[in-house]
Amino acid sequence: MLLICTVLFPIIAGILVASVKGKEGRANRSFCTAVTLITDLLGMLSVFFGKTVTVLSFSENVTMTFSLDTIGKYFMVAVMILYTAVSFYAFEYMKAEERDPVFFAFYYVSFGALLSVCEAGNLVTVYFCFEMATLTSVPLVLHEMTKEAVSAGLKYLFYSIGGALMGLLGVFFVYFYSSAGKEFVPGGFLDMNKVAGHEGLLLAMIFVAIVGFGTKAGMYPMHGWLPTAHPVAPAPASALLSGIIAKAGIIAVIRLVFYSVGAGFLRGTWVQYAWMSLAMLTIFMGSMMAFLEKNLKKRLAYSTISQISYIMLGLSLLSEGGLEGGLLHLLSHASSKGCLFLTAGVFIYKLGKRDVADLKGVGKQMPVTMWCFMIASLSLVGIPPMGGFLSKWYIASAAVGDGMGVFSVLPPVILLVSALLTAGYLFPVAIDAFFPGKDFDVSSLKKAEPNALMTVPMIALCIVALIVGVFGNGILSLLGNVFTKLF
Amino acid sequence: MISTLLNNSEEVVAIILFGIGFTMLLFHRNLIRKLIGMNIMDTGTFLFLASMGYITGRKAPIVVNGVQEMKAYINPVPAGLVLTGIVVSVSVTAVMLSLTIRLYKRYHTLNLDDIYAMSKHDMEDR
Amino acid sequence: MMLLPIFIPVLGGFAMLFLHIKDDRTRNIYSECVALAATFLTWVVLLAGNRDMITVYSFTRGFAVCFKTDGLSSLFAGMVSVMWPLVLLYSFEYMKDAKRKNGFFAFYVMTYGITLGIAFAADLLTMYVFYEMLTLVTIPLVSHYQDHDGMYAGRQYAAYVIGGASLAFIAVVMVTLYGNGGSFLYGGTLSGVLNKDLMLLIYLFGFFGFGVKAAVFPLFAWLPKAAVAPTPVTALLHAVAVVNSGVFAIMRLTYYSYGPEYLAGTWAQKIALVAVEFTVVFGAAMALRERHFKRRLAYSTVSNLSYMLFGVMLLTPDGFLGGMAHMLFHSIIKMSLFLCAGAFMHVTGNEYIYETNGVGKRMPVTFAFYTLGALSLTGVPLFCGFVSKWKLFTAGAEAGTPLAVTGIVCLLIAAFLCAVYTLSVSVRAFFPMQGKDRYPGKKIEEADLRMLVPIGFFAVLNIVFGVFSAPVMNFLQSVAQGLR
Amino acid sequence: MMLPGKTAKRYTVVYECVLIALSACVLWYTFVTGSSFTYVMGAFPAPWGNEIRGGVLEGLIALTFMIVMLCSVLAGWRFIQTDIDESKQNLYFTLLNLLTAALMAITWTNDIFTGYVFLEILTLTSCGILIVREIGRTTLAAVRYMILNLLGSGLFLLGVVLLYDITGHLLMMNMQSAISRIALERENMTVLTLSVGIMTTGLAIKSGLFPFHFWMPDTYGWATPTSASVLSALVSKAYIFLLIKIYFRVIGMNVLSQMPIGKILCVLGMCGIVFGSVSAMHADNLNRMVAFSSAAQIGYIYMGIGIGGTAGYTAAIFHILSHAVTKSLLFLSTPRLAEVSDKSLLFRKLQGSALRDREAGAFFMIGAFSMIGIPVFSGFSSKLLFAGAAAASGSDVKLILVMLVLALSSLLNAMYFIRTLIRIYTVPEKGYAVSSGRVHHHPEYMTSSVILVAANLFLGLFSWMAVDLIQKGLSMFG
Repeated sequence: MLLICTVLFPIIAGILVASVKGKEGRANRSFCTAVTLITDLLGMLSVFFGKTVTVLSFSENVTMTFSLDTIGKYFMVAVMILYTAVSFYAFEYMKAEERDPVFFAFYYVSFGALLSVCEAGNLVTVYFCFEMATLTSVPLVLHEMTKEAVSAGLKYLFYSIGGALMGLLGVFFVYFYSSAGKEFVPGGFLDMNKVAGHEGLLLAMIFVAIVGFGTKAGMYPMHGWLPTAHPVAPAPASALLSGIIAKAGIIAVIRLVFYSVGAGFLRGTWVQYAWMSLAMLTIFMGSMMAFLEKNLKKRLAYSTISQISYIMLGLSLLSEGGLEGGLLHLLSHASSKGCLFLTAGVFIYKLGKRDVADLKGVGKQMPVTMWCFMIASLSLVGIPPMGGFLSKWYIASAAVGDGMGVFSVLPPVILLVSALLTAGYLFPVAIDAFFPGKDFDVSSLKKAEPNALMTVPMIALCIVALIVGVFGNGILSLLGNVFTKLF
Repeated sequence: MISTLLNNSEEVVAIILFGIGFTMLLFHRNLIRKLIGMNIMDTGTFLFLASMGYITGRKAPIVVNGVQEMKAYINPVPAGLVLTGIVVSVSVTAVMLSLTIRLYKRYHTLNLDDIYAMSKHDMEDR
Repeated sequence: MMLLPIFIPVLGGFAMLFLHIKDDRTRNIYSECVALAATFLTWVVLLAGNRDMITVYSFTRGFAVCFKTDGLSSLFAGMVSVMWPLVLLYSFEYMKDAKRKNGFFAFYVMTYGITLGIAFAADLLTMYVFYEMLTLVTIPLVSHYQDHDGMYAGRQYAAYVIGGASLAFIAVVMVTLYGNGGSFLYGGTLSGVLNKDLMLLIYLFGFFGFGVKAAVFPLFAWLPKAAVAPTPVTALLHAVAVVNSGVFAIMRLTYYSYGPEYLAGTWAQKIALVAVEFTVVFGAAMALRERHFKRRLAYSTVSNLSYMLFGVMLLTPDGFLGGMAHMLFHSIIKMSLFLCAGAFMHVTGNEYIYETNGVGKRMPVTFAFYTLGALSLTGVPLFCGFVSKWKLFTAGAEAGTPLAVTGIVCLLIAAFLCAVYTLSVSVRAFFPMQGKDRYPGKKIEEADLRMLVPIGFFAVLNIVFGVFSAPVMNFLQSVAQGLR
Repeated sequence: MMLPGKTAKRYTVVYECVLIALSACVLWYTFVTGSSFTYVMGAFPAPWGNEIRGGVLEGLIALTFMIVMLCSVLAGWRFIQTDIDESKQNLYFTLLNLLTAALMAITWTNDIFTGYVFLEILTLTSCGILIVREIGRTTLAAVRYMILNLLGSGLFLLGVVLLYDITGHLLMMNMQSAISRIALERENMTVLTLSVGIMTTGLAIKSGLFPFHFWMPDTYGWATPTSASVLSALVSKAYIFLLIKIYFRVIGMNVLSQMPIGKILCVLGMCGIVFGSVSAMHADNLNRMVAFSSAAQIGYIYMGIGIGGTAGYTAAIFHILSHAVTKSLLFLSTPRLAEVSDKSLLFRKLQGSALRDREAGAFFMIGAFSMIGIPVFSGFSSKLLFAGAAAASGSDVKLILVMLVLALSSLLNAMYFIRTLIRIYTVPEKGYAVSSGRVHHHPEYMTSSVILVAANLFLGLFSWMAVDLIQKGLSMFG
């Protein structure tokens, strides 16, 4: 029951937000704050006391169930952190925008949808919530209603739905070759007698599903929507998109691979290798594109592509270490990339500067923001003690650990290269911002530091990234026995 | 072969006549010629029929001085047929001629093709 | 008893042709009463559950007209009988200022009776008779706006459908001659007297013949063209009654005359499956590139009809179940979609997709309903579209033949395309691009209540069946296994 | 007789009613007694005498023919008045009665040569009722018609003579016995085949089987409605009936089955169906369209004969009946439609005519439906019968071919008839404003058309009665 409330409350509240308008038709800030906080409260409650609940059943083993296991809780926390942080930022940012009630309405609705993704208790539910998350987050993307925005929104919509349907195909076959399916079973619930003889088909379908869910995570070849959608979306929206919404794909894949099919079934098959190589390709390509990109938000979008594929890579190793690394990277990337997008938003909001080249000397104008940018990029590049380092370390070591010949050698190399590239496309920005060079007259610039509503969330996110780096092992121990059950 | 042909020469001639008539009726465009062809065709048929009907050395079935046995007479039916046929063909010819006259009055030609050509632009075309 | 629901509307409508009712009110009341009466009687018949056959009269020795109800017919009849009065309600508003209303409503009501006739037909010939009748009485409806398009569409419609019927006629005769008078019996009545290939060839004739109404690939072109008809016609006839009667006929022919065993695994089945799968994708693709609102929906109907036929041609009980379920659910969904489109056209007077930009703000309710329908059609859980599609997938996977698996993939591709071509409209309607809003400042108010009520009703059904599909599915299950 | 037209018409009507009564009696009598009777003229026995024979089938055919005739006269009366010059009207009726006599004779005769004679009379009279409407088109058409018919009857005569040559008889029964003997001894089988072939060709030409159908549209298109309906509905059918009669009573089924004629007729019939319908689609004038469609219908009948077997012949004869009632209905309703559209039969003029003259429109629609083969109308029953015959014929190729042709033809029929219906029921656009002539409500027209419709529906709904009669008759044919 609690779980359902957690999902439904923000959705209903969101609809209310659209209707309950404050002065001159703006969304009522205090009301929104209340909604955020109450949702968080509900979320925490359900993390601790949430019980499995079956909403309705389509047929004997196709039901719609909500339940929270450790992984789910982990994601839920991530979601709540990001949404909470960004919501405050948005209060300030959306001042400039018109129609912000609509924005906040969908903001909270998608919040609920994402929570439901975390709570989804079986594959069908995952699929359903996944679709919902997509649909409800589309309005965030096309919020600005410009031609680009709308077309980008549509692109996002269609990519995601296409992916979801590919996922559905896999989901369907997994169901078909299994007797259970009401809820997830760590290690998978395939019925091997049914599978016998149809391995080829099933593998193919699972691969399709992985690619499908990978769409959301911007995995090659279905990454096309990401660089289009992020730049046009308002900064808070893009922060959410790459921060957490894109991660919904990761959840889906984890649920499919580790909780329904079982890692054992895939280990050593062509599916694993194909998956890995896709992930690595994406990583490399993403960072390359980011390196070449001039527009800051676009650059960040490409970096998102590559970064999320780190997680994919981690998962694709199908080993404990890989999964751990992946989960860590999820949190660290969520926080740091969120932070980065927020900073980018600040540049636009305060200075209207979108291109990297314009950011010379910004460090002088808004040191706090710029420092956040710096720290976040450190995390992304993976410099200790930031979170990025730990996660990458886990992934790399896991890859080297299980002897898969070339496939155990490639990941570290790729990681290294892409880390260098990341450094290459993030640090210069910061450096130029702080040290514009002597021929750039600093005196002309005046302070443009944004107010607390913006800075605090950014700082908070940086701190989270830091925490991941420092207490990474602690977090993992919190997750604890999950991994042993899975492998 | 030749001998058989010669033996029943009437049939041969009849067939030939029929053929001539038929072709004329079919292929000539001039109405009058068509008519003549038709008559020739009929004649051929009648000749054929008559020659079938006649049996050498018998009398026409007209009962004089008492009926003799059937052998004495020829079967009257073919003759009857020929007569009927002639009547029919005469009447048909008459009708056709009248039609021809009408057409000629209307179109001032006897060539069917020309007549068709004209009738296309006939004002009564509804 | 069973004759009443068939003949009351037919005669009622026929009488209407001569009554020349002047004022709308009387006409509306009259036709609504007729429809309601028929519906009521239909349900009486269905619930009475009397399963024995009544023979009316016989054309020639061995060709008789007779009626009976069984599971399949109760599905079709029930479905139609619920929808008709509602859409009639809708059409009162829609046709408010059309010409020749008498003729329209007369034929509209007659169609109702004849559709019921198809549902209740107890043997192939009877069904064929009513099938032909259906064609005839719908032609005037198609070319109701007697403009050039209307005439052209009606002509093409007639040519296609009657041609198809006469192709199917072959199968009808053969089955009637060699399958105990063609009376329907689950599992087929065919006694293998003739050589099998011939019978299969003839089956294909039947399949594609009836398939014309079900808009199977090469013979689909009439359906989008027929979208020139008034929306109530397009909605009820070309999304439900007529096209489903095609599917229904194929179901009868396949499961009740030839019998799945006879066909399973034959080249006939393969050919049919290929055609159907192609249609699924093709229809969706065409819908995607169609700019005209109703024609787009029509194309999507083309694709969805082939969903049903895919289920049917799997020749397994599950497939049959899936087919029937999709027949029911798709009609519900498509009704709501078409009625929304109609409301849009009626209110704004526009009919192209790009003209829906921003209308969502003016008619939020209508387009909210539209979006629900679209989601359901795409196959999102919680909506009924998902249930039937899931069933079709399962059936396909159980059949497991290469063609079946290909079919599943085709269905998914189509589902994706479907999402694209339906949802893009909602997005346009609610989130018009800057400056692309078609109706800045124009005064466009929400559709009339008489339109909204039916739409809403279907939207509700859509969700209800999506959530509590169990009873219906159990019923259909028993039908599919030939228990009813 | 120099009666004025009106009296002549009354006279004719009475006379036909009597005929109807008589043939009904014959039908009843033979049906009840279950045996045919033969009347020997002038008490001359075979081989000299000349017989007429009454059986169920003859009775049925005669009855139908007479009913149709009566209806055409009644319904066409108005147009006769307008089309035919006052002084000629009584002549017209004279011709009509002569024609009726010829029809009857051909129906009842038991003597093949009598058949020939009345064939010629039929030809002459039909030509007469064609040209009595004095416009160039009819004269021309008449010439064509005559020439073809003369070819036909010439061939027929030749065939008769050849038969007589090898059998030495002219009475059907005796010929049959002789022929069966010949077939047994297999001597001059070629001549037999040849003569049958020639006869068939002759009658095929006269009844307008493909490829000899091109004369139809002109002939039917321009004649006065009564003549058109009589010519298309009765005269051509009479020839076919004579052919069937010869096949049964002279040649005999088992002998015929040794000849390739059946197949040829079947193929030609199919071609006729297809080409007739196709050219009907291209016609720009309503009457021409209907005329071409009757070319197709003749094709149906020959196809039935070609299929052979009792079923095939039953179908063929049934279609003779159904087409007789339907086609006359059509030909009688088209002039009414033309009347309200500037006296023109061009389609573009006809737009909306059915709305201007509802009765005629309704009748045309019924006729059209029957032609397409919509259930409950007679056309549907004959479609069923043909299909059944094909199925019974036992050869798969024939089956599929016939079925496909049936399908194709009803598709084509649908295309051009429905097109016409839609057109005549659509209000004309601006610019095509037609000075809609006054609709004369005409009791005689109504009654006769209603009778025809009733007959049509009867054949459609209770076709099994007709089928039983036909089969009984065929069995009597021996």
